[in-house]
Amino acid sequence: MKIVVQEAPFDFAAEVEEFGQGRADMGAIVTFTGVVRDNDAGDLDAMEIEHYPGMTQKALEKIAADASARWDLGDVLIIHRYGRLEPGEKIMMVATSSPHRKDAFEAADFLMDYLKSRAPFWKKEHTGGDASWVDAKDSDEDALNRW
Amino acid sequence: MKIVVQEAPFDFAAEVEEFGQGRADMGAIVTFTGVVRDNDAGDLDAMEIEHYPGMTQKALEKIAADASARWDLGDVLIIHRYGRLEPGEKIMMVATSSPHRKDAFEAADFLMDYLKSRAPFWKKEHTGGDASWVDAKDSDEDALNRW
Amino acid sequence: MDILYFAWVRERIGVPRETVTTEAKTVNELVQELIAKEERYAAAFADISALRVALDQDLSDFDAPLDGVREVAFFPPMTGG
Amino acid sequence: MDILYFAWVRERIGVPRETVTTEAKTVNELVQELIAKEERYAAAFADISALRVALDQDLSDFDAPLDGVREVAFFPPMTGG
Repeated sequence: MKIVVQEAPFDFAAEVEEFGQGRADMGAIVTFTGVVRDNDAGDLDAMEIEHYPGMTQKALEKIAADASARWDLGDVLIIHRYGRLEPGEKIMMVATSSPHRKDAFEAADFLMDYLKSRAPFWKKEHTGGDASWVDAKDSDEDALNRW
Repeated sequence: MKIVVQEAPFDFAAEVEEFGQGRADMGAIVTFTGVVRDNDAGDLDAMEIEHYPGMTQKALEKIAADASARWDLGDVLIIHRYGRLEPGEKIMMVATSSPHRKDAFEAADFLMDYLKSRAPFWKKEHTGGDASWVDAKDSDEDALNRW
Repeated sequence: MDILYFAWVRERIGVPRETVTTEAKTVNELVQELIAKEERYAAAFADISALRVALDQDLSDFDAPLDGVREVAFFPPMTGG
Repeated sequence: MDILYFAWVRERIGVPRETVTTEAKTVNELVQELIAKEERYAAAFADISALRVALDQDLSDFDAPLDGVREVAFFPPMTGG
Protein backbone atom coordinates (compact mmCIF):
# COMPACT_ATOMS: atom_id res chain seq x y z
CA MET A 1 0.00 0.00 0.00
CA LYS A 2 1.34 3.42 -0.94
CA ILE A 3 -0.32 6.66 0.17
CA VAL A 4 1.08 10.01 -0.91
CA VAL A 5 -0.22 13.48 -0.01
CA GLN A 6 1.78 16.25 -1.63
CA GLU A 7 1.61 19.72 -3.11
CA ALA A 8 3.87 18.95 -6.10
CA PRO A 9 2.60 17.36 -9.32
CA PHE A 10 3.00 13.60 -9.52
CA ASP A 11 4.31 11.62 -12.48
CA PHE A 12 1.27 9.60 -13.49
CA ALA A 13 3.11 7.56 -16.12
CA ALA A 14 5.93 6.64 -13.72
CA GLU A 15 3.44 5.75 -10.97
CA VAL A 16 1.36 3.40 -13.12
CA GLU A 17 4.55 1.89 -14.56
CA GLU A 18 5.79 1.11 -11.07
CA PHE A 19 2.42 -0.05 -9.75
CA GLY A 20 1.99 -3.80 -9.91
CA GLN A 21 5.38 -4.19 -11.59
CA GLY A 22 6.77 -7.71 -11.43
CA ARG A 23 3.58 -9.31 -10.09
CA ALA A 24 2.41 -12.25 -12.19
CA ASP A 25 -0.39 -13.11 -9.74
CA MET A 26 -2.44 -9.97 -10.38
CA GLY A 27 -4.38 -10.17 -13.63
CA ALA A 28 -6.16 -6.82 -13.38
CA ILE A 29 -5.06 -3.25 -12.72
CA VAL A 30 -7.49 -0.33 -12.56
CA THR A 31 -6.51 3.32 -12.25
CA PHE A 32 -8.61 6.40 -11.73
CA THR A 33 -7.19 9.87 -12.26
CA GLY A 34 -8.94 13.09 -11.29
CA VAL A 35 -8.20 16.16 -13.39
CA VAL A 36 -9.08 19.79 -12.56
CA ARG A 37 -11.97 20.40 -14.89
CA ASP A 38 -12.56 23.85 -16.29
CA ASN A 39 -16.05 25.25 -15.71
CA ASP A 40 -18.60 25.51 -18.50
CA ALA A 41 -17.73 29.15 -19.15
CA GLY A 42 -14.09 28.13 -19.53
CA ASP A 43 -12.85 30.80 -17.12
CA LEU A 44 -11.69 28.84 -14.10
CA ASP A 45 -8.37 30.33 -13.01
CA ALA A 46 -7.45 27.74 -10.43
CA MET A 47 -8.70 25.15 -8.00
CA GLU A 48 -7.32 25.57 -4.51
CA ILE A 49 -7.25 22.45 -2.38
CA GLU A 50 -7.02 22.73 1.38
CA HIS A 51 -6.47 19.71 3.58
CA TYR A 52 -6.02 18.75 7.23
CA PRO A 53 -2.40 17.64 7.37
CA GLY A 54 -2.60 15.68 10.62
CA MET A 55 -5.62 13.72 9.50
CA THR A 56 -5.23 13.24 5.75
CA GLN A 57 -2.65 10.46 5.65
CA LYS A 58 -4.48 8.58 8.41
CA ALA A 59 -7.87 8.90 6.67
CA LEU A 60 -6.46 7.70 3.34
CA GLU A 61 -4.73 4.74 5.00
CA LYS A 62 -8.02 3.75 6.62
CA ILE A 63 -9.88 3.95 3.29
CA ALA A 64 -7.18 1.85 1.58
CA ALA A 65 -7.22 -0.69 4.43
CA ASP A 66 -11.02 -0.92 4.25
CA ALA A 67 -10.81 -1.65 0.51
CA SER A 68 -8.10 -4.27 1.06
CA ALA A 69 -10.21 -6.00 3.71
CA ARG A 70 -13.19 -6.10 1.43
CA TRP A 71 -11.70 -7.15 -1.92
CA ASP A 72 -8.92 -9.49 -2.98
CA LEU A 73 -6.28 -6.87 -3.77
CA GLY A 74 -2.59 -7.19 -4.51
CA ASP A 75 -1.86 -3.54 -3.98
CA VAL A 76 -3.45 -0.13 -3.51
CA LEU A 77 -2.03 3.28 -4.43
CA ILE A 78 -3.53 6.66 -3.51
CA ILE A 79 -1.94 9.99 -4.45
CA HIS A 80 -3.71 13.25 -3.61
CA ARG A 81 -2.42 16.76 -4.12
CA TYR A 82 -3.24 19.99 -2.29
CA GLY A 83 -2.52 23.64 -2.99
CA ARG A 84 -3.28 25.64 -6.10
CA LEU A 85 -3.94 23.69 -9.31
CA GLU A 86 -4.79 24.91 -12.79
CA PRO A 87 -7.39 23.44 -15.17
CA GLY A 88 -6.05 20.28 -16.81
CA GLU A 89 -3.74 19.42 -13.91
CA LYS A 90 -4.06 16.03 -12.26
CA ILE A 91 -5.41 16.34 -8.71
CA MET A 92 -5.22 12.75 -7.60
CA MET A 93 -5.10 9.13 -8.62
CA VAL A 94 -5.89 5.73 -7.20
CA ALA A 95 -4.77 2.35 -8.50
CA THR A 96 -5.81 -1.15 -7.51
CA SER A 97 -4.53 -4.54 -8.58
CA SER A 98 -6.25 -7.86 -8.11
CA PRO A 99 -6.29 -11.38 -9.53
CA HIS A 100 -9.83 -10.53 -10.66
CA ARG A 101 -11.16 -7.76 -12.84
CA LYS A 102 -14.32 -7.22 -10.80
CA ASP A 103 -12.40 -6.75 -7.57
CA ALA A 104 -10.01 -4.22 -9.11
CA PHE A 105 -12.91 -2.21 -10.58
CA GLU A 106 -15.11 -2.24 -7.50
CA ALA A 107 -12.25 -1.40 -5.14
CA ALA A 108 -11.21 1.61 -7.26
CA ASP A 109 -14.81 2.81 -7.39
CA PHE A 110 -15.11 2.36 -3.60
CA LEU A 111 -11.85 4.26 -2.97
CA MET A 112 -13.15 7.18 -5.02
CA ASP A 113 -16.49 7.28 -3.21
CA TYR A 114 -14.74 7.37 0.15
CA LEU A 115 -12.06 9.83 -0.96
CA LYS A 116 -14.83 12.21 -2.01
CA SER A 117 -16.63 12.29 1.33
CA ARG A 118 -14.31 10.90 3.99
CA ALA A 119 -10.89 12.33 3.26
CA PRO A 120 -10.31 15.84 4.68
CA PHE A 121 -9.92 17.87 1.49
CA TRP A 122 -11.84 20.99 0.53
CA LYS A 123 -11.92 22.60 -2.89
CA LYS A 124 -12.19 26.30 -3.64
CA GLU A 125 -12.73 27.58 -7.17
CA HIS A 126 -11.07 30.82 -8.25
CA THR A 127 -12.82 32.45 -11.19
CA GLY A 128 -12.04 35.92 -12.48
CA GLY A 129 -11.23 37.46 -9.09
CA ASP A 130 -14.02 35.58 -7.31
CA ALA A 131 -13.56 32.54 -5.14
CA SER A 132 -16.08 30.06 -3.80
CA TRP A 133 -15.96 26.82 -1.89
CA VAL A 134 -17.22 23.79 -3.74
CA ASP A 135 -20.27 22.35 -1.99
CA ALA A 136 -20.43 18.64 -1.23
CA LYS A 137 -23.27 16.96 -3.09
CA ASP A 138 -25.92 14.87 -1.38
CA SER A 139 -25.26 12.30 -4.08
CA ASP A 140 -21.65 11.96 -2.87
CA GLU A 141 -22.85 11.05 0.60
CA ASP A 142 -25.52 8.76 -0.85
CA ALA A 143 -22.87 6.97 -2.92
CA LEU A 144 -21.41 5.53 0.30
CA ASN A 145 -24.60 3.55 0.83
CA ARG A 146 -23.76 1.46 -2.22
CA TRP A 147 -21.05 -0.35 -0.25
CA MET B 1 -10.79 7.13 -30.40
CA LYS B 2 -7.66 5.00 -30.72
CA ILE B 3 -7.76 1.26 -31.32
CA VAL B 4 -4.56 -0.74 -31.57
CA VAL B 5 -4.17 -4.47 -32.21
CA GLN B 6 -0.57 -5.60 -32.20
CA GLU B 7 1.79 -8.43 -31.33
CA ALA B 8 4.47 -6.22 -29.78
CA PRO B 9 4.36 -5.05 -26.15
CA PHE B 10 2.85 -1.62 -25.63
CA ASP B 11 4.24 1.14 -23.45
CA PHE B 12 1.55 1.48 -20.79
CA ALA B 13 3.14 4.52 -19.15
CA ALA B 14 3.49 6.37 -22.46
CA GLU B 15 -0.06 5.50 -23.47
CA VAL B 16 -1.66 6.76 -20.27
CA GLU B 17 0.54 9.86 -20.38
CA GLU B 18 -0.68 10.64 -23.88
CA PHE B 19 -4.30 9.76 -23.19
CA GLY B 20 -6.40 12.77 -22.29
CA GLN B 21 -3.36 15.04 -22.46
CA GLY B 22 -4.22 18.72 -22.76
CA ARG B 23 -7.93 18.30 -22.12
CA ALA B 24 -9.23 20.51 -19.34
CA ASP B 25 -12.85 19.48 -19.95
CA MET B 26 -12.44 15.86 -18.83
CA GLY B 27 -12.34 15.51 -15.07
CA ALA B 28 -12.03 11.74 -14.90
CA ILE B 29 -9.78 9.16 -16.51
CA VAL B 30 -10.12 5.42 -15.87
CA THR B 31 -7.76 2.76 -17.15
CA PHE B 32 -7.96 -1.01 -17.00
CA THR B 33 -4.96 -3.18 -17.75
CA GLY B 34 -5.04 -6.94 -18.18
CA VAL B 35 -1.93 -8.88 -17.19
CA VAL B 36 -1.15 -12.53 -18.00
CA ARG B 37 -1.77 -14.17 -14.66
CA ASP B 38 0.24 -17.22 -13.68
CA ASN B 39 -1.84 -20.23 -12.68
CA ASP B 40 -2.18 -21.35 -9.06
CA ALA B 41 0.59 -23.94 -9.46
CA GLY B 42 2.86 -21.17 -10.78
CA ASP B 43 3.90 -23.17 -13.83
CA LEU B 44 2.27 -21.34 -16.72
CA ASP B 45 4.85 -21.10 -19.49
CA ALA B 46 2.92 -18.81 -21.78
CA MET B 47 -0.44 -17.55 -22.87
CA GLU B 48 -0.96 -17.71 -26.62
CA ILE B 49 -3.52 -15.31 -28.03
CA GLU B 50 -5.06 -15.97 -31.43
CA HIS B 51 -7.27 -13.43 -33.15
CA TYR B 52 -9.22 -12.89 -36.35
CA PRO B 53 -7.26 -10.13 -38.09
CA GLY B 54 -9.98 -9.04 -40.51
CA MET B 55 -12.57 -8.73 -37.77
CA THR B 56 -10.68 -7.60 -34.67
CA GLN B 57 -10.21 -3.92 -35.45
CA LYS B 58 -13.79 -3.63 -36.64
CA ALA B 59 -15.20 -5.37 -33.55
CA LEU B 60 -13.17 -3.17 -31.20
CA GLU B 61 -14.23 -0.03 -33.04
CA LYS B 62 -17.85 -1.05 -32.67
CA ILE B 63 -17.46 -1.67 -28.94
CA ALA B 64 -15.76 1.71 -28.48
CA ALA B 65 -18.45 3.44 -30.55
CA ASP B 66 -21.19 1.76 -28.49
CA ALA B 67 -19.57 3.01 -25.28
CA SER B 68 -19.22 6.53 -26.70
CA ALA B 69 -22.89 6.56 -27.69
CA ARG B 70 -23.95 5.48 -24.25
CA TRP B 71 -21.77 7.57 -21.96
CA ASP B 72 -20.44 11.12 -22.08
CA LEU B 73 -16.86 10.33 -23.08
CA GLY B 74 -14.05 12.56 -24.21
CA ASP B 75 -11.94 9.75 -25.56
CA VAL B 76 -11.59 5.97 -25.67
CA LEU B 77 -8.42 3.92 -26.05
CA ILE B 78 -8.24 0.16 -26.60
CA ILE B 79 -4.98 -1.74 -27.06
CA HIS B 80 -5.01 -5.53 -27.37
CA ARG B 81 -2.07 -7.81 -28.07
CA TYR B 82 -1.94 -11.22 -29.70
CA GLY B 83 0.75 -13.88 -30.00
CA ARG B 84 2.74 -15.53 -27.24
CA LEU B 85 2.88 -13.74 -23.88
CA GLU B 86 4.57 -14.70 -20.64
CA PRO B 87 3.15 -14.42 -17.12
CA GLY B 88 3.32 -10.84 -15.90
CA GLU B 89 3.13 -9.35 -19.40
CA LYS B 90 0.39 -6.85 -20.17
CA ILE B 91 -2.16 -8.30 -22.61
CA MET B 92 -4.37 -5.31 -23.14
CA MET B 93 -5.61 -2.01 -21.80
CA VAL B 94 -8.57 0.29 -22.13
CA ALA B 95 -8.83 3.92 -21.09
CA THR B 96 -11.82 6.23 -20.91
CA SER B 97 -12.08 9.93 -20.14
CA SER B 98 -15.20 11.82 -19.22
CA PRO B 99 -16.31 15.01 -17.48
CA HIS B 100 -17.85 12.67 -14.89
CA ARG B 101 -16.33 9.95 -12.76
CA LYS B 102 -19.31 7.61 -13.03
CA ASP B 103 -19.28 7.70 -16.84
CA ALA B 104 -15.56 6.97 -17.04
CA PHE B 105 -15.89 4.01 -14.64
CA GLU B 106 -18.99 2.51 -16.22
CA ALA B 107 -17.69 2.87 -19.76
CA ALA B 108 -14.40 1.14 -18.89
CA ASP B 109 -16.31 -1.68 -17.18
CA PHE B 110 -18.59 -1.99 -20.22
CA LEU B 111 -15.63 -2.06 -22.63
CA MET B 112 -14.09 -4.90 -20.65
CA ASP B 113 -17.32 -6.93 -20.59
CA TYR B 114 -17.66 -6.61 -24.35
CA LEU B 115 -13.99 -7.20 -25.07
CA LYS B 116 -14.23 -10.46 -23.14
CA SER B 117 -17.12 -11.91 -25.15
CA ARG B 118 -17.48 -9.93 -28.37
CA ALA B 119 -13.95 -9.31 -29.62
CA PRO B 120 -12.47 -12.20 -31.64
CA PHE B 121 -9.61 -13.29 -29.39
CA TRP B 122 -8.95 -16.79 -28.07
CA LYS B 123 -6.53 -17.73 -25.32
CA LYS B 124 -4.50 -20.92 -25.09
CA GLU B 125 -2.52 -21.78 -21.98
CA HIS B 126 0.84 -23.53 -22.32
CA THR B 127 1.84 -25.38 -19.18
CA GLY B 128 4.77 -27.79 -18.95
CA GLY B 129 4.46 -29.16 -22.48
CA ASP B 130 0.66 -29.21 -22.38
CA ALA B 131 -1.61 -26.69 -24.05
CA SER B 132 -5.31 -26.05 -23.60
CA TRP B 133 -7.78 -23.49 -24.84
CA VAL B 134 -9.29 -21.27 -22.17
CA ASP B 135 -13.05 -21.83 -22.00
CA ALA B 136 -15.39 -18.88 -22.03
CA LYS B 137 -17.35 -18.62 -18.79
CA ASP B 138 -21.13 -18.41 -18.66
CA SER B 139 -20.62 -15.51 -16.28
CA ASP B 140 -18.81 -13.57 -19.03
CA GLU B 141 -21.82 -13.87 -21.30
CA ASP B 142 -24.17 -13.07 -18.41
CA ALA B 143 -22.16 -9.93 -17.66
CA LEU B 144 -23.40 -8.41 -20.93
CA ASN B 145 -26.94 -8.39 -19.54
CA ARG B 146 -25.87 -5.76 -17.03
CA TRP B 147 -25.82 -3.16 -19.80
CA MET C 1 -16.84 -18.51 -50.46
CA ASP C 2 -13.98 -18.35 -47.92
CA ILE C 3 -14.37 -20.25 -44.70
CA LEU C 4 -12.14 -19.43 -41.73
CA TYR C 5 -11.61 -21.42 -38.54
CA PHE C 6 -10.13 -20.26 -35.28
CA ALA C 7 -8.85 -21.75 -32.02
CA TRP C 8 -9.82 -25.39 -31.42
CA VAL C 9 -12.16 -25.38 -34.42
CA ARG C 10 -9.12 -24.63 -36.60
CA GLU C 11 -7.14 -27.36 -34.86
CA ARG C 12 -9.84 -29.99 -35.34
CA ILE C 13 -10.38 -29.16 -38.98
CA GLY C 14 -6.67 -28.85 -39.59
CA VAL C 15 -6.63 -25.71 -41.74
CA PRO C 16 -7.13 -22.05 -40.86
CA ARG C 17 -8.93 -21.21 -44.08
CA GLU C 18 -10.34 -22.81 -47.23
CA THR C 19 -12.41 -21.82 -50.22
CA VAL C 20 -15.58 -23.79 -50.96
CA THR C 21 -18.27 -23.70 -53.60
CA THR C 22 -21.64 -24.18 -52.04
CA GLU C 23 -25.34 -23.89 -52.73
CA ALA C 24 -26.14 -23.60 -49.02
CA LYS C 25 -28.74 -20.92 -48.30
CA THR C 26 -28.03 -20.56 -44.58
CA VAL C 27 -25.15 -21.11 -42.19
CA ASN C 28 -26.88 -24.23 -40.90
CA GLU C 29 -27.04 -25.70 -44.40
CA LEU C 30 -23.35 -24.94 -44.91
CA VAL C 31 -22.53 -26.69 -41.64
CA GLN C 32 -24.51 -29.78 -42.73
CA GLU C 33 -22.60 -29.84 -46.03
CA LEU C 34 -19.28 -29.65 -44.20
CA ILE C 35 -20.26 -32.34 -41.68
CA ALA C 36 -21.18 -34.65 -44.58
CA LYS C 37 -17.77 -34.13 -46.17
CA GLU C 38 -15.34 -35.59 -43.66
CA GLU C 39 -15.05 -36.85 -40.11
CA ARG C 40 -12.88 -33.90 -38.97
CA TYR C 41 -15.73 -31.51 -39.82
CA ALA C 42 -18.21 -33.74 -38.01
CA ALA C 43 -15.91 -33.59 -34.98
CA ALA C 44 -15.57 -29.81 -35.13
CA PHE C 45 -19.31 -29.19 -35.59
CA ALA C 46 -20.56 -31.91 -33.22
CA ASP C 47 -21.99 -29.33 -30.79
CA ILE C 48 -23.16 -26.22 -32.57
CA SER C 49 -24.13 -24.55 -29.29
CA ALA C 50 -20.39 -24.43 -28.45
CA LEU C 51 -19.66 -22.45 -31.61
CA ARG C 52 -20.03 -18.94 -32.90
CA VAL C 53 -20.21 -17.72 -36.48
CA ALA C 54 -19.28 -14.45 -38.16
CA LEU C 55 -20.45 -13.44 -41.65
CA ASP C 56 -18.18 -11.00 -43.43
CA GLN C 57 -16.58 -10.26 -40.07
CA ASP C 58 -19.75 -9.50 -38.15
CA LEU C 59 -21.09 -11.85 -35.48
CA SER C 60 -24.18 -13.62 -36.77
CA ASP C 61 -26.43 -16.66 -36.21
CA PHE C 62 -26.55 -20.18 -37.59
CA ASP C 63 -29.93 -19.57 -39.21
CA ALA C 64 -28.71 -16.45 -41.03
CA PRO C 65 -28.90 -16.45 -44.85
CA LEU C 66 -25.70 -16.60 -46.88
CA ASP C 67 -26.84 -14.38 -49.81
CA GLY C 68 -23.92 -12.24 -50.89
CA VAL C 69 -21.69 -13.41 -48.02
CA ARG C 70 -18.04 -13.78 -49.02
CA GLU C 71 -16.41 -14.84 -45.77
CA VAL C 72 -17.76 -17.18 -43.10
CA ALA C 73 -15.80 -17.75 -39.88
CA PHE C 74 -16.39 -20.44 -37.24
CA PHE C 75 -14.89 -20.30 -33.77
CA PRO C 76 -15.56 -21.05 -30.10
CA PRO C 77 -16.91 -18.35 -27.75
CA MET C 78 -14.36 -15.57 -27.55
CA THR C 79 -12.03 -15.11 -24.59
CA GLY C 80 -10.56 -11.66 -25.03
CA GLY C 81 -9.59 -9.10 -22.45
CA MET D 1 -7.46 21.78 23.91
CA ASP D 2 -6.56 22.69 20.32
CA ILE D 3 -9.37 23.66 17.98
CA LEU D 4 -8.80 23.63 14.21
CA TYR D 5 -10.98 25.15 11.50
CA PHE D 6 -10.92 24.41 7.78
CA ALA D 7 -12.33 25.84 4.56
CA TRP D 8 -15.14 28.38 5.04
CA VAL D 9 -15.34 27.63 8.77
CA ARG D 10 -11.74 28.82 9.04
CA GLU D 11 -12.54 31.90 6.96
CA ARG D 12 -15.57 32.87 9.07
CA ILE D 13 -13.78 32.41 12.36
CA GLY D 14 -10.66 34.10 11.01
CA VAL D 15 -8.02 31.76 12.41
CA PRO D 16 -6.95 28.25 11.39
CA ARG D 17 -6.27 27.11 14.93
CA GLU D 18 -6.55 28.21 18.53
CA THR D 19 -6.08 26.77 21.99
CA VAL D 20 -8.97 26.98 24.45
CA THR D 21 -9.55 25.96 28.02
CA THR D 22 -12.99 24.42 28.40
CA GLU D 23 -15.13 22.43 30.77
CA ALA D 24 -17.36 21.22 27.91
CA LYS D 25 -18.20 17.53 28.21
CA THR D 26 -19.32 17.04 24.60
CA VAL D 27 -18.70 18.60 21.20
CA ASN D 28 -22.15 20.21 21.37
CA GLU D 29 -21.30 21.88 24.69
CA LEU D 30 -18.05 23.16 23.20
CA VAL D 31 -19.92 24.59 20.23
CA GLN D 32 -22.36 26.39 22.58
CA GLU D 33 -19.44 27.89 24.49
CA LEU D 34 -17.85 29.13 21.26
CA ILE D 35 -21.13 30.57 19.95
CA ALA D 36 -21.55 32.50 23.21
CA LYS D 37 -18.07 33.98 22.85
CA GLU D 38 -18.28 36.09 19.71
CA GLU D 39 -20.43 36.80 16.68
CA ARG D 40 -17.94 35.20 14.23
CA TYR D 41 -18.38 31.86 16.02
CA ALA D 42 -22.15 32.23 15.99
CA ALA D 43 -21.89 32.80 12.20
CA ALA D 44 -19.68 29.77 11.65
CA PHE D 45 -21.80 27.44 13.79
CA ALA D 46 -25.21 28.78 12.74
CA ASP D 47 -26.11 25.54 10.99
CA ILE D 48 -24.52 22.55 12.67
CA SER D 49 -25.97 20.17 10.08
CA ALA D 50 -23.66 21.81 7.50
CA LEU D 51 -20.61 20.96 9.59
CA ARG D 52 -18.48 17.94 10.41
CA VAL D 53 -16.25 17.37 13.41
CA ALA D 54 -13.13 15.28 13.94
CA LEU D 55 -11.76 14.36 17.37
CA ASP D 56 -8.03 13.68 17.46
CA GLN D 57 -8.15 13.34 13.67
CA ASP D 58 -10.96 10.82 13.45
CA LEU D 59 -14.40 11.77 12.15
CA SER D 60 -16.87 11.92 15.02
CA ASP D 61 -20.28 13.30 16.05
CA PHE D 62 -21.48 16.43 17.80
CA ASP D 63 -22.77 14.45 20.77
CA ALA D 64 -19.45 12.66 21.28
CA PRO D 65 -17.74 13.14 24.68
CA LEU D 66 -14.54 15.18 24.88
CA ASP D 67 -12.83 13.15 27.62
CA GLY D 68 -9.14 12.92 26.83
CA VAL D 69 -9.52 14.63 23.46
CA ARG D 70 -6.59 16.92 22.59
CA GLU D 71 -7.56 18.17 19.12
CA VAL D 72 -11.01 19.09 17.83
CA ALA D 73 -11.48 20.08 14.17
CA PHE D 74 -14.54 21.70 12.59
CA PHE D 75 -15.08 21.82 8.83
CA PRO D 76 -17.71 21.60 6.10
CA PRO D 77 -18.46 18.28 4.37
CA MET D 78 -15.34 17.15 2.55
CA THR D 79 -14.89 17.49 -1.19
CA GLY D 80 -11.89 15.33 -2.04
CA GLY D 81 -11.19 13.28 -5.10
